[in-house]
Amino acid sequence: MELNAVTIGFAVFTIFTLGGGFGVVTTRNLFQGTIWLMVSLFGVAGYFILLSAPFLAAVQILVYIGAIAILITFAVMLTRSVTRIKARYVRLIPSFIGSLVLFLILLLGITIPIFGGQLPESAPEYVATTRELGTALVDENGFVVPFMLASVLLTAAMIGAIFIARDENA
Amino acid sequence: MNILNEWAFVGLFAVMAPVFPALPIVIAWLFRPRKPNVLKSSTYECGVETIGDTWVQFRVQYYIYGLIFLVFDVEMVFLFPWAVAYNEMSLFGFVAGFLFIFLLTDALFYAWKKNALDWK
Amino acid sequence: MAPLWMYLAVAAALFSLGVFGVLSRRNAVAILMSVELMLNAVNINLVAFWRYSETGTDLLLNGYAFTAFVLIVAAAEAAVGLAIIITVYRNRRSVIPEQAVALKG
Amino acid sequence: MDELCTGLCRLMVDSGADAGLAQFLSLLVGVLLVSGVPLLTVILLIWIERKVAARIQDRIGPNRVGPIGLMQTFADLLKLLGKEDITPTSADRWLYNAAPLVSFASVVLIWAVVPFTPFHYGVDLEIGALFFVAVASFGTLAIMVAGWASNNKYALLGAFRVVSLLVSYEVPLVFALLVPVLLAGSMSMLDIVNAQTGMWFVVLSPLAFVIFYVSSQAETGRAPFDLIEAESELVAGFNIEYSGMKFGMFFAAEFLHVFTNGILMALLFFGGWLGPLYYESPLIAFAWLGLKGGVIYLTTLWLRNTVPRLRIDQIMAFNWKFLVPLSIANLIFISAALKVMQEIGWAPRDMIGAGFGELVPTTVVLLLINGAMIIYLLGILRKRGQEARRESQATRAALAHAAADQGAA
Repeated sequence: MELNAVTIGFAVFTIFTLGGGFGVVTTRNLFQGTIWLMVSLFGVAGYFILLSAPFLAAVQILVYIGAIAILITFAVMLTRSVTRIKARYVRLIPSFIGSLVLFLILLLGITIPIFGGQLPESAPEYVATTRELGTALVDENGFVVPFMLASVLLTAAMIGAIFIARDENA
Repeated sequence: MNILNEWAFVGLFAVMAPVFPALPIVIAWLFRPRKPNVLKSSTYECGVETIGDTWVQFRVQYYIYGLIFLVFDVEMVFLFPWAVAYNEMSLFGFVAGFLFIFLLTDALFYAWKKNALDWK
Repeated sequence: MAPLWMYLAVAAALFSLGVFGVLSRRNAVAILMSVELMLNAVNINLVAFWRYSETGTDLLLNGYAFTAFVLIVAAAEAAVGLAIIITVYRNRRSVIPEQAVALKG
Repeated sequence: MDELCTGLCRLMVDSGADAGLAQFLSLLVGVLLVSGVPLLTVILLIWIERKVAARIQDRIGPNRVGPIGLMQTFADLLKLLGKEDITPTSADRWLYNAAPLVSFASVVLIWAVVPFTPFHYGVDLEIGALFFVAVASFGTLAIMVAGWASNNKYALLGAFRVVSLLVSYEVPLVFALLVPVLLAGSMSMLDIVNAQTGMWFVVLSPLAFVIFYVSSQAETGRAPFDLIEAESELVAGFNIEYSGMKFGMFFAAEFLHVFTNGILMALLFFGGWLGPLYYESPLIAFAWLGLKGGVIYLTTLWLRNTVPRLRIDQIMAFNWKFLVPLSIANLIFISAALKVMQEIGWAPRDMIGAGFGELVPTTVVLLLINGAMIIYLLGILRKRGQEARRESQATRAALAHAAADQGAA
């Protein structure tokens, strides 16, 4: 593997993604955990760029770092005593073994492709653009039904969450 | 590979961008006086010693604003491609986008009627 | 360009980290964050498969669009999940899921 | 900077340098050139801002250091360099130090997609318009981190207020941003400017511009939305624990952000470098962009120094009950009218390359729609204002009455 911008980028984003993920599951302080989560998701956005999907990368940053990080922080502050819980984990050993086994199985599935042919080494030249996504979203033969359902889902989520979170006494 | 070249520029820009503000801070670190004392590096609040972690009386309203913002922000995932493809789409495509926005506006209207938008 | 299996390996590692967090963390907010990790691992896979798949006419956008939908679901899940955590905390002063047993049969 | 890079690249490869290294170095030169623009302007901006504020407040402003006080910023910089840098013992050191860097970097990074002339730009991303919104969200997170890492109640309270203000005003901002994207049919900044050859977007949708202007004023935390620095209530807001150069970085980021917004508005709504003779020379094009951005920037300073600060409940109500519905309605009306006109053939399918003549019917119809909306809105605002005035008069009368009663007793 030669050293070029893509491989350097891949290495950096891998450190971000996995390091951030490690931080999320180990940190005691939930605010720091949120920051670790954002580091991890930033790395994922980097992967999207390497995979020629810059629109998804921008949206990933907009949604996660711009909105979900803020929301999680607010929730952490609302449930403040959480930062003082002494025990971080329950069932530490079994879950560690379980997830390690899962990882090994997944890795085996990737490296020994018993479920199909060889994995492709190189990607095709052509990449879809954002405009094509937009056209497909509102196309009768495209994604117009999921597009509408997404709107319904978001509406339901917003109404539901407001209904749940609102303090009736205040 | 053209698209990745563009992003290599952005990547380098992103690496350099924090370096510019870091430079004066590092220079200042070399020159600045260092005379810390307990009083100086205590939390700058009201004079009485600070007790416990930082925590302030927190309103659920902050969360609700964040929540509505989140929903509208996620909506952009679809609205930006829709806007970009706008010139090429038929009337049907426009109506689909219109319904999409309209449903979300409904949710905003619900929040308004339930007084969830008021800062109490 | 890095070969496909590298992306899949990273996604597998991230997914396992998420599973570990969900199973072991005590705090509901931390569990929710771990779920976000898992969803993002899935997203890496979706985009990677989309990028490396042979571009047939029908499959051109499937992975791309599907990732966007997963993003939306993740956001909705975070919003509602956090709202539930806040409400449970308000009523029971606890964020440990094992203690929210009021609806248990 | 594309041509420059290829030129520089070839030069270095010809003189025997490694191809990869040459590419990296030319990329680095490009980055330094593009980022040099905001970094140099910010020094000037601080002086301009102080001078303008002074004039508005009937003062002279900095006038001692250098000719007409031009060197004042450097003097300030030297002063900040010599300041002791206090980190509270209870602060979270890593996050505390990272926050000012991220805050400043998030503003500088916007300039990566800002085109200066038709041929001189850092990079023309396909998702340019979305890029700067996404990058700006780092700034929001940085404020949150700064507030939390200081481990100070005022800082945290200030950060929460500011963040909820920022996220709230991002909704109308993005909806207003969708209008130029929709009209140009592209998110690339270059395409958006080129699509305005026939008609500036500010003429097609003045409302979108007004919404963008107001919400970007809020995004930068300037009056009347200056909850960030509500000195009288929050001591200084999220940056209370910061001192020396780190505090300076938050400040510089804010100054730069205001100017950046001016340039962005010039690009999105006022046709960027388009103007008489812009094609003659890149310098003229650059001058047009600077002039337009500068004028918009000066109006924001003017606004900042003349209006009072609003309460947080007023700010939030104004956003969620007025600006957000308005921006959604604006987007819907504009897109509906344009689509109908495209279907019957009155409007061009593609703004890029459409001449002034083709756009006359579009302009007339869209302007009429916007005008009708503005008149309707002014009616609503007038009614609200009257109600508020009546209410306050009633309270004042009641208070006077109570005082009179007390005096009698």
